[in-house]
Amino acid sequence: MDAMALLLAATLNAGTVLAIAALGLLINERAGIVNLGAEGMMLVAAIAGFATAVHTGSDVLAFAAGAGAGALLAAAFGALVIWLNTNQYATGLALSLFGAGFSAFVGIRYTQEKLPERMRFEIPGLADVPFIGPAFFRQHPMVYIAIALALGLGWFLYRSRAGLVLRAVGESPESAHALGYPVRRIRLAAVMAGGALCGLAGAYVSIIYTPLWVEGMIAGKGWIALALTTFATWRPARVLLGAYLFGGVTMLQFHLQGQGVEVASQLLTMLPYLATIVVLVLISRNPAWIRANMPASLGKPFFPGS
Amino acid sequence: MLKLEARPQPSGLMSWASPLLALALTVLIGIGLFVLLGKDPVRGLQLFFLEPIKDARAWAELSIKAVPLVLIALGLALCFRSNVWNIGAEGQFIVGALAAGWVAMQAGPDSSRWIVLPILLAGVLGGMAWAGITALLRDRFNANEILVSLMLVYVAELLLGYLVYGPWKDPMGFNFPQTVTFAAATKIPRLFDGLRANIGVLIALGAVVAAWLFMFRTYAGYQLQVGGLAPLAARYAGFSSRGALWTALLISGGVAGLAGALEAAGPLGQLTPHVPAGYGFAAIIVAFVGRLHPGGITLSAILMSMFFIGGELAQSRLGLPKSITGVFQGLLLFSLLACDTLIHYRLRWQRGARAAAAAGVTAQGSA
Amino acid sequence: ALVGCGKKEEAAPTAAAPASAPAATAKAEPLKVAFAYVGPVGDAGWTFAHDRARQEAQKEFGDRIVTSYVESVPESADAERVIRDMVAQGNKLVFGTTFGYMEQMLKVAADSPDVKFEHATGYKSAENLRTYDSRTYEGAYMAGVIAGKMTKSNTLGVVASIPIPEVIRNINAFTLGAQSVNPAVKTRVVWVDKWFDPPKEGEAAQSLINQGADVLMQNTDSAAVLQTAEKAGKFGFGWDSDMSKFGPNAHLGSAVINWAPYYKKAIGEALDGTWKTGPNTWWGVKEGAIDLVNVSDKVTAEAREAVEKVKAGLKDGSFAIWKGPLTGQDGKQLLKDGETADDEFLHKINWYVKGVEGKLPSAR
Amino acid sequence: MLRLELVGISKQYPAVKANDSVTLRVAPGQIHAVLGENGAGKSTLMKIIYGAVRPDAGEIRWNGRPVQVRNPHEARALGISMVFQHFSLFDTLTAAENVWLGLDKSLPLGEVVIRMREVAREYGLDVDPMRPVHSLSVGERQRVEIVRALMGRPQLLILDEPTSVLTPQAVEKLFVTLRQLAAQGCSILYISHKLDEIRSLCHHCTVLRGGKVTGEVDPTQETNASLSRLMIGAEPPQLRHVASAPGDTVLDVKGLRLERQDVFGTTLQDIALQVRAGEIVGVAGVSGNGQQELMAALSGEDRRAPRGSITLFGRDIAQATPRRRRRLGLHFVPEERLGRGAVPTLSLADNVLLTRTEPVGPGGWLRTGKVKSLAQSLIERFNVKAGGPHAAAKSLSGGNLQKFIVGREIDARPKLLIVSQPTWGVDVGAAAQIRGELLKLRDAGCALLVVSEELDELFEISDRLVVIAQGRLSPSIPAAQATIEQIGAWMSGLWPQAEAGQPAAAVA
Ligand SMILES: Nc1ncnc2c1ncn2[C@@H]1O[C@H](COP(=O)(O)OP(=O)(O)OP(=O)(O)O)[C@@H](O)[C@H]1O
Ligand SMILES: Nc1ncnc2c1ncn2[C@@H]1O[C@H](COP(=O)(O)OP(=O)(O)OP(=O)(O)O)[C@@H](O)[C@H]1O
Ligand SMILES: [Mg+2]
Ligand SMILES: [Mg+2]
Repeated sequence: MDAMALLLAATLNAGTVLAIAALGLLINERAGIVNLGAEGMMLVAAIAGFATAVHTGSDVLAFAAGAGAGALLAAAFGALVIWLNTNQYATGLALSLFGAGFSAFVGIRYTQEKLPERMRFEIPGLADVPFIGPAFFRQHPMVYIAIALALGLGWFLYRSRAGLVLRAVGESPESAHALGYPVRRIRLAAVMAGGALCGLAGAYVSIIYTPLWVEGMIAGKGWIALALTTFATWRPARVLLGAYLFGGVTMLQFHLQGQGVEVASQLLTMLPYLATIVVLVLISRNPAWIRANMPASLGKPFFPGS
Repeated sequence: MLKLEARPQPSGLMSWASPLLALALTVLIGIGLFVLLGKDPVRGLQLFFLEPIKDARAWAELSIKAVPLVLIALGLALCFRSNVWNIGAEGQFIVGALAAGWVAMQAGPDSSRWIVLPILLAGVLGGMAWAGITALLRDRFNANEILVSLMLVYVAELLLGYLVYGPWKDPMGFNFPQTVTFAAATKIPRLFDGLRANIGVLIALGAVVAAWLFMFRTYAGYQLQVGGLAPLAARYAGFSSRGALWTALLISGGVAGLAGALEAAGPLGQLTPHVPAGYGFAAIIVAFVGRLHPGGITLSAILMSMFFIGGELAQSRLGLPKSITGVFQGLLLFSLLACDTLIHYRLRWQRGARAAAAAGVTAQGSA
Repeated sequence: ALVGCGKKEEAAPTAAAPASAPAATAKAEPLKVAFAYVGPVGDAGWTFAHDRARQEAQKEFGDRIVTSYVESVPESADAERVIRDMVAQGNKLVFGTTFGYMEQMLKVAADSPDVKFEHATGYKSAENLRTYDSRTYEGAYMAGVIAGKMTKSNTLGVVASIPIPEVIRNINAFTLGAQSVNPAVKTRVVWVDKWFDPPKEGEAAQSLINQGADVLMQNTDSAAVLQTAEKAGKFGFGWDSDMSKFGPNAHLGSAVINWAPYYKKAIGEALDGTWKTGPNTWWGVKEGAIDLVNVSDKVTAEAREAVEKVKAGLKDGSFAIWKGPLTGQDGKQLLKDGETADDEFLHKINWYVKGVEGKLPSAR
Repeated sequence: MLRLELVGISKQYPAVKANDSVTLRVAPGQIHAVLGENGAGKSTLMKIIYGAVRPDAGEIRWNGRPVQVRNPHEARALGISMVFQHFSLFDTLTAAENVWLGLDKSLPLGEVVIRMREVAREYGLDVDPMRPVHSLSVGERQRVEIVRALMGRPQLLILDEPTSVLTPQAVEKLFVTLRQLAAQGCSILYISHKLDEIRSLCHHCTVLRGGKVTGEVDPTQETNASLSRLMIGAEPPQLRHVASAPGDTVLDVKGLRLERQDVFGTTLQDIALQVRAGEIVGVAGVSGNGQQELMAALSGEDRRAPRGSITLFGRDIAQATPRRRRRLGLHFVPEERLGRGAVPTLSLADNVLLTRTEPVGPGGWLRTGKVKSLAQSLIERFNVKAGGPHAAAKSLSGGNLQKFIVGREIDARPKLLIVSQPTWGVDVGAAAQIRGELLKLRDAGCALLVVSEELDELFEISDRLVVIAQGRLSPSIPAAQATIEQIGAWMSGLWPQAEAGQPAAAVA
């Protein structure tokens, strides 16, 4: 039973990175912009966060640096995509490649650094409840922040006027422009917010999840976060669910190995990727479902006629 | 105040000048980077732009890197022109190498040289099959091809791992993850004695010409591009979008697989977990920098290979980190995308109070 | 990020020293020696250990040699070009420090008869190419002795990279070491299929901890496993190099490799012309190539004593790790009572000893 | 005091001067028409007033005071509202949310709903605030737009071509609302190409040509011909409409039933229709009643029609591909020019290949010389103003591209030509030319099926008329015997043979 609780805890932890990044990408996509550069932004944010943590010893500053780095790269991406109307896919890929190279380049001197001792977190009282405690209440605050983010984003999108404007911009930038909304600035803000969240997720990887800096340490999580937004049909709560599901499959794979299940490890490692494909297929099979949820202008350029 | 202004007609001059401008910009940033790192920028540029092409051996080495890039990028260009976002060429490359490797392993010491043909064919089929999965899921279930093809890269890598760690492991290899080294007959013929360049160069050049003809001189190629540019127009004209999806993915999977076969039976000569070398991803940049045009792709593949090799040289000669290659490649693509704006817009200097008042709108241009 | 960039100047790798040797004093041209590394130097681990030894050798021979390296050379077809370029640059002795360069080095060696090649962990040699390795399992065994004493749950965990004989040997040795002091010990293994993937290593370690393991070892290259143990309040070891700073509380000791003795020997032979090919050089504690260092204060005196005894035994040859009776996981007797394994036996190892849980992925 | 006065407004776009020293004066309570052919600069001028476009020069005076309207928010704050030529609604949002987005004050959504109901009651514009826009008919959507514009109690309401999508009855209803507004003192700027409407509704009319004001008149005192002269400098050529001599049946549709493919679409039910050689059959109807679906089924873009439900010269083509249909002589001109009828970024020459296969040699080899010469001949024959065969389709003005596309299909010598909205958004001169070409084709013995939302046009060229409403098709009636009122009534689904159980609900 204890192992089960710990598996749940590890799942939450593993899912948090994906959840935060995917929520950021969801904001992007709700505004109509696909940013395939998530992986690159997360990498740069990971090194920015790590370096800040090394120099200042403050996790808060480190997260801020990660978010800032993500937002900065996203702003560069946004400038190209939103103002110069470059192809979103190509620009995102360029960002991914650049981010991977740049983070490795800047990070060289940090590969042997270590961070000051990590604090352990638990919620007093609740942490000692059998099963529930170890499973849910001994996590880094970022785990709870991710959940709060998802709920907050759901509220923002569906209950607030600003969220309505964001959805409107993603639905039809032309109409929003005609009504006088500064579409490009709203999109840039959304892209930067998305970048900041991707940055937060990247920083979480390098300062909490695996407190190290290593080249390419995001290892595809940015791409999986991208898949999650479609998986979740652009709904925040479902993003959260998807992230935990994915984190769970990842941890389960190790768990099965440790239990001596007789399947080649490579085949077990395939599970999360295969699961993503299967879920994508299941979700996309129903075009009406996608159609009713997908921001209509997703990935399309917008030329304001002013 | 600089202002972007739409041109009435796209500029023909700029569509040629933009790649050069982008390259110049990248070089400029590169020089800055060298200076910042305390390295001699002249030496640095020499390593990136002269050493990789200084003699026959250098060209031969360049071809080893450029051939897979050209082949894969051609297929991707066709996909992107058809609005099919295959970014999983790396996976198709791996499976091509797997299929080719399987055939190569069937060869014995007395096999004929002609075994090379079935090996290459197997590579093509392997790549096609892998791309076909993406096509099938897109076609039947409408699953996003970007994500499916990408996830399949990871699956292909693990499949390769599974095979070389498991069933295909060299029984005499002390359990190391590798297949037997292929029989001599399976080796892709080299073009010159003593140089690593092989017939892949000829195949790639043939593919460039074939791709150009297909894209710009055949009805089928035309149909594919209409599907990419305006799906509704393609439907109106009666061009099958499913056909375009399948054609684009199968062709691009096929050439990626071919590249994998050339790699496995060429420089590698066996299968190891290190078959994937990032060609599939680098080819995406190659395709875009080459403007999705076969001629441009050839040039950009050479340029990209120079960056790769130059990056290695900069490391061993100047002690620069290897990651500088990635920085340059990303910068090049960024600057090209930005410079391409100048094809459709021109920069205007706008003065006076109106300009200041219009600052908010300025950057938005007037498209 | 720009700040980091500006500061790079001081931090830029200084190793690839330009070939500007003090000209007048040197009588002969210095010997050029090149190293191809599989990873970035910076990490505490495999490549780091190699580079430390390179620096030591450089110090030892001074201006008689010039060393340079290329890091992160992929084990793909690219390696051949890098090694050829090393030859073209006039290097007369080339070290390839990972198994994956085997075929590439063989090809280049065949074309460059006047250059000598040294290949780590390989098994193919040629007239001008020989192989070398370290008995890392000795370090694993010593770590196992400590682990057997320190575990409370009697469950050990190993995060393993790829199932080649070396790694399997280490898992077995770790288990045997633990069982030598605590027969009840079991070992769980999780394979990550990578030499170096810290997040994945961390996840695997977490999974082992969740399943009850309280002392971890890894045969991967990063400190992530140790860090995970630290976070969970469990124990772990450093591997390949001293990793104590990554988990001051969790760290019980580091099983390190010291390549310097071999590098000095090989370069010395190349300098005085006695270099010739031969069988694999496989050095261990005895030659000073393997050690367990920086043993933690938490380790009981009794355990330390046991380790010291093993070390002394390995040094003078009085102690053998692979000695019968040795029983496999399936109960099959692998070595009869009193029988000692030879190197051939060790190279072909493809089974778990009794006490290791789960099935070996490659045993099929 | 004038409500709005524009003095010397100019706006230069890279290629054209869209407005050239335009002066415009609107009195309170005045319904002021702005008239002009395509590209005359009407929309640009309206966007300048609404703050969506910035003028290069000139002054805007609002209630006698010079103002700068920097963006639509400021315009709305002044009391200026606008209903756009192309709807600016968000499909997946509800009507109330759409209205909310057009308001500046941060009213809570609940209050917006209440106010919407009030406005709707006051002006007889009933809409359900809670329904998502995609589930609304075109007329309802326009009502949402108008309600949104009226929510701010504007002093000036700008309507850019509001009637192009409405039934005659709905147009009358709209006019009642507009007159009521004007009576309350609200000024209205009204843009339309429809001269009759302007003459019956507006008090004053400013005519634009090539960005310049060419006249200011009282429309009630003018004739269509005189307005047309002001607008294009000439009267539109008169069509020569001789009686037709229909031949054999070319297209025979019966029992065509097609489930909608799209949640926002219409299901076709029991469509029966015949088109004979040498006649033009016009299909009238409010958009969104199944025209799109019917066209897709006839053109082959949608091939789910039941076997035998569509025959061409007696041959079943219900499931044939568009290319096969073209080979049998069926050509089609879709309503969207850019993106469907033509690929925007490709050259005119390349766009020829979309439906023409003469330049395709054996083995699918393209003869580029032939492609070019075919495009050149189309440009010449149909008087297309373009930079040549290499000009990109998107560089042409709407009317010229339409001429090119219609020309491309006419030039293929079709036996049956189906045309959707032949003159949508095309100015008077080009429209007349296109209609003339269609009639010429009819006289040459081709069968034509023309779908249009402009009744005038259908009456002008059709021999027989049918009406489509809610996915059903009315029986046909000779154009000479039909009246606008009757067809207008049919457009609501009320034709004689419609089954009794069929709801008589208005569609718009
Ligand atoms: N259309 C809506 N209007 C108002 N609030 C909404 C709407 N949809 C969701 N919400 C609220 O927003 C928050 C999060 O929404 P989200 O869409 O992420 O939820 P969900 O659980 O994915 O939705 P569902 O249960 O429909 O799958 C919740 O509080 C939910 O009640
Ligand atoms: N954003 C823009 N950039 C460049 N040119 C433009 C832009 N908007 C309009 N134009 C050009 O300005 C001219 C006037 O356009 P406008 O839309 O005002 O005409 P209009 O009178 O409304 O025509 P229509 O009757 O077709 O609606 C046209 O030639 C048009 O091509
Ligand atoms: Mg919901
Ligand atoms: Mg207009």
